[in-house]
Amino acid sequence: MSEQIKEYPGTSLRESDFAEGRVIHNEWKPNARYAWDAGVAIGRYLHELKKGRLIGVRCDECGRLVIPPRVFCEWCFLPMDDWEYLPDTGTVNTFSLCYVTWDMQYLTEPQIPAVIDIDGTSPYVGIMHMLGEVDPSDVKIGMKVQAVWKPAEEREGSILDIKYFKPV
Amino acid sequence: MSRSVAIVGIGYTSFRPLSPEVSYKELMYEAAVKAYHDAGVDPRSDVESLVTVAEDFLEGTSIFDEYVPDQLGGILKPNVTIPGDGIHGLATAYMQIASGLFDIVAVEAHSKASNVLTLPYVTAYAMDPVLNRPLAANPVFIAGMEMTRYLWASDATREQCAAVVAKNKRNALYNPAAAYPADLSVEDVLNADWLSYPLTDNDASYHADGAIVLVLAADDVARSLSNAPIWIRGIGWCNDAFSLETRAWGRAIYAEEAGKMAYRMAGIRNPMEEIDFAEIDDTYSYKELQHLEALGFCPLGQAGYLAEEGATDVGGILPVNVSGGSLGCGHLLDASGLRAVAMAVMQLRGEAGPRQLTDVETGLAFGWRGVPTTSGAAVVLGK
Amino acid sequence: MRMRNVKRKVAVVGAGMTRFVRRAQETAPELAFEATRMALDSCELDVEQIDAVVHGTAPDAFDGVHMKGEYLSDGSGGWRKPYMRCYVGGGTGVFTPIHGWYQVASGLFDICLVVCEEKMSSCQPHPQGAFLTIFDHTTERPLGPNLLWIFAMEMNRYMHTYGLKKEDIALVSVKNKRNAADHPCSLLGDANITLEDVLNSEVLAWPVQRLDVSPVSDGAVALVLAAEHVARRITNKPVWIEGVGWNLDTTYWTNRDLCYPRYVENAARMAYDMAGITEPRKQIHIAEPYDPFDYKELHHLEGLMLFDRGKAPEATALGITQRDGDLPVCPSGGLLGVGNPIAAAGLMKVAELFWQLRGEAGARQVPGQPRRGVAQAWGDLMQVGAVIVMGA
Amino acid sequence: MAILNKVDKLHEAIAWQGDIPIQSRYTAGIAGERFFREIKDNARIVGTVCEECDLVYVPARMFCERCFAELDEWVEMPSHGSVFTYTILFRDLDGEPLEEPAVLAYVKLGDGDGGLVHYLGDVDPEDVEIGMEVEAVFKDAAERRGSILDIAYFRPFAF
Repeated sequence: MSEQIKEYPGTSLRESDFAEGRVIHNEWKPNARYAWDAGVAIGRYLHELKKGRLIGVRCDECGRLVIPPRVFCEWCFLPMDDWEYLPDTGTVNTFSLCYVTWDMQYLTEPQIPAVIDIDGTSPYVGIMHMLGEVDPSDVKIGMKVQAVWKPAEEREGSILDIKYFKPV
Repeated sequence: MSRSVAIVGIGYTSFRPLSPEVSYKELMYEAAVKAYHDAGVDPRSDVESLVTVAEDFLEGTSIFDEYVPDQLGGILKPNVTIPGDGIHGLATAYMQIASGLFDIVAVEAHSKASNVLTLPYVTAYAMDPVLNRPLAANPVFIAGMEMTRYLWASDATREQCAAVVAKNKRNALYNPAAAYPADLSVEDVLNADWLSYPLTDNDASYHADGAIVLVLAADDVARSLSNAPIWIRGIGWCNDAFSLETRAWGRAIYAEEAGKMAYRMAGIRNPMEEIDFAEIDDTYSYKELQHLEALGFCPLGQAGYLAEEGATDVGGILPVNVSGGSLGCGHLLDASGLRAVAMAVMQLRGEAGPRQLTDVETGLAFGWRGVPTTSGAAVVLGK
Repeated sequence: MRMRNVKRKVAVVGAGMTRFVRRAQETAPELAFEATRMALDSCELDVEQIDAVVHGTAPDAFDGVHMKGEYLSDGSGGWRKPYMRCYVGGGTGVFTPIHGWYQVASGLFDICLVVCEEKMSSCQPHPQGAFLTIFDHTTERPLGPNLLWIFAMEMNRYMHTYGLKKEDIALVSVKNKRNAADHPCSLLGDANITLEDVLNSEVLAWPVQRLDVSPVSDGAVALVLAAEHVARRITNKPVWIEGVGWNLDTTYWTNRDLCYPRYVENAARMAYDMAGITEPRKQIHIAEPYDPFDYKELHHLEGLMLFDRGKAPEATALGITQRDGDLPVCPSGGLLGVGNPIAAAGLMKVAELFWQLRGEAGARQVPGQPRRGVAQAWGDLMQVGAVIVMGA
Repeated sequence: MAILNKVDKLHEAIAWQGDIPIQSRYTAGIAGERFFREIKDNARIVGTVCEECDLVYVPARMFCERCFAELDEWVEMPSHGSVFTYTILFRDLDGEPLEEPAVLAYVKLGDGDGGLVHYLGDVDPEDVEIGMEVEAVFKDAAERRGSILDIAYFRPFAF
């Protein structure tokens, strides 16, 4: 039947239709604000970040050592409380050179988000963070990196207590 | 016809105003562990599909579906999120089994209402953005307007509505999981501060955090897993007009239609005679009455008398919200319906402890999605 | 598998869609109405004859309405009917007809409407603001991530693992945007686009460039599903839903290798088992894999087991996936060409199979009377596979 | 086995704060465009008619939710009608007490099927009742933007 339909519905507007008042519209901000309970695992993660340390947790059943920590092994569905400190070094698993921010502002110098496999964890276990102190054209998958921490007095118990990871 | 489907496992956390000791994932995990233990199943090897009930803006996360599989044992399995009442989630699990696709399905719903700092704003964000939201009114006004029309159109009085509150909060005294048990008089309810006339603060349920997981299984699988499978005899759901300008203000049409569908399937002709007890949405006091009428337990406009005469008390002919309902247990957002189902299953199994009813064979649970919706779902459960 | 217990056959008997546009004047319920009305008209049914309605739509932050399934209920034909929304992120568009399938297959209903709608233009200043909030609120959102990051990182991992170049991948964008030139609803169809156009487009998040990406769009699509005994009365050309499958991988996307979508493979295996497909490369004649970014089509063709891992780019270069190739892929023009109103875009793929398998796709019709097709969508944090197999 | 330990000291409990930082822009739609233009330009309320269902939709809609017909027959409605239901609201969106309780009502216009949800003004809340006749108070033409707020409120009305 699609071949028989001549006119499909749907009225296309231009941005100028709004700016120049040709189309009736209104705006609203949802004011949706939250305080999410960090709970056991992420609570501990944040406390340790404030101390300048990365911590993971191991499953006694399958032996996986993971970060970010969780209180259960998603593969074995068993509780985990075998906490282990991890080095703040790792390997770039993948990365991007991003020239736009989350709200689509353009950047001349790219942000470099990466998945960093943390040393000492099981294969393919990492976290997302930023790379810094590196020329964008030098970033490679497989590159060894280390966390650059904020000074202790500025740390708040946040993933941002690590400023970025830099090549080692 | 379809395969029969039973609930073979239930797990829930206690319901409470705050839950800072666990994250939402940990809350869900606890309920899941309990449900799988109760059902005697291993989620990794036995559960074939999972259904979660959630809404993005109640979680503070877009695409909350991302965050559900791990703590339910569901990774690399079929999972789906139903933005509906818990009983819509239950219906989804039911259909997945009845279609022949799966034998064992788990359904989960939870509330971290305490984590939503601006809940009235979030609820207002559910209103029509052009016609209604610009009024910038606390959306509880919709319940106030509905109650006014209901009281006008029915024989019910504010006192009878208050009797519902007193009953449900008193019932909650016998439920260790309830967040808001109280021994209130009708006068206490009537004399509370106004919320949105004719509603007082005590006519409305307060929020609670909590999680519920149910395990469903087909036919013989259910019988092999459980000595006391609780069968889903009938299930139904319906939306009335969403628009504030075209909905039926005095009547809960969504409940009438959802009930009809569930009763048709369960072969129920006279609900008052064939159903032994009910766990029915009581987000607001008048809602229990409005829903009782809609679900066919009495003629339209007459439910107030049931409350006044004690017919819906624990010792009455139709005990309603013996668990304490949302008024007593705390309102669990969209998990409220699944809480009602879990409580009904406990009654049918004879595991309701100090609030156990005698000789119950058939129970009804009904959930409503709250203002500003006209969305409800009903399930008839039987031994 | 336990699929042996599936007893009832379900068919698609009608379809409708709006144009996909950058900014629609219609409200979200009006868009849904337009598509639904067309779907009903296409099979000459009245809304009174519909037993149940299912709706699919992605983040509420796009349309800008909390509980937006409720808001969309009347426009989807849900008035005083059993109505239920389902939601698996970007996979929603292909999952929604699956949600409709089991409503009918369970025996509860005979005729079910399936409606998907998205109005992304409501989200200001840009839908990327909503995408920020798909990331973990505590461990990831403080970094200020956007959706391009994860696509770019997944694409980079895919290219690195299989030694692929940008030009191997950009061919997908060229093919789909050219195919879309024949689609009357398309937003970015372009019969004359070249590989150079894609390779020279602005870099957004290397390796992702502007023309590697599908456009933000508004639109709606609707299907009518019917049980076998009813379907044959409604139409003499029902298109059967032969297999359904879906699957969700772990939330911890930084704890797995992104080079291969194992969740798509799982979903495909489930759907193929149900459809009795043992050799997908021979038994499937047409594919509509999810292509919000060009590399995703390749990734998904591999997950669907239609090509070996890392080999879909080669097949694309050989023209196998062209509309007149051995395995036409995204003959609709896909998300890259027709547009990407998330859930509606996924359902558009299923509608395309419906039209193709009935021989009604007009200028887009693939030659040789295809008998069986597969549509697939993907979503969440690179996590969801939803797969549907349809046969004439 | 469930969780082995939980946060058991309040000072160790962390609540991470954030929001969904978007704003939304809504078109009035195909029917809404004309509906609000009439309010803005002419201080007039219009509806659409479904012949099949014998219904008048106010606010105007492009489709009948019952029979799913596309509606293109427009009618002008009176800007007065009667209170179908109402409430006296005591809380604002933050959940705090309103300085002055607000009366909100669903006003059915004319003897039609539809109407508008809006504030009532120029009335003692105690005097409001179902069936009360009220009329729309439009803002001055210069202040009207094509919004439901172009009507300031409804107030008691005597024929």
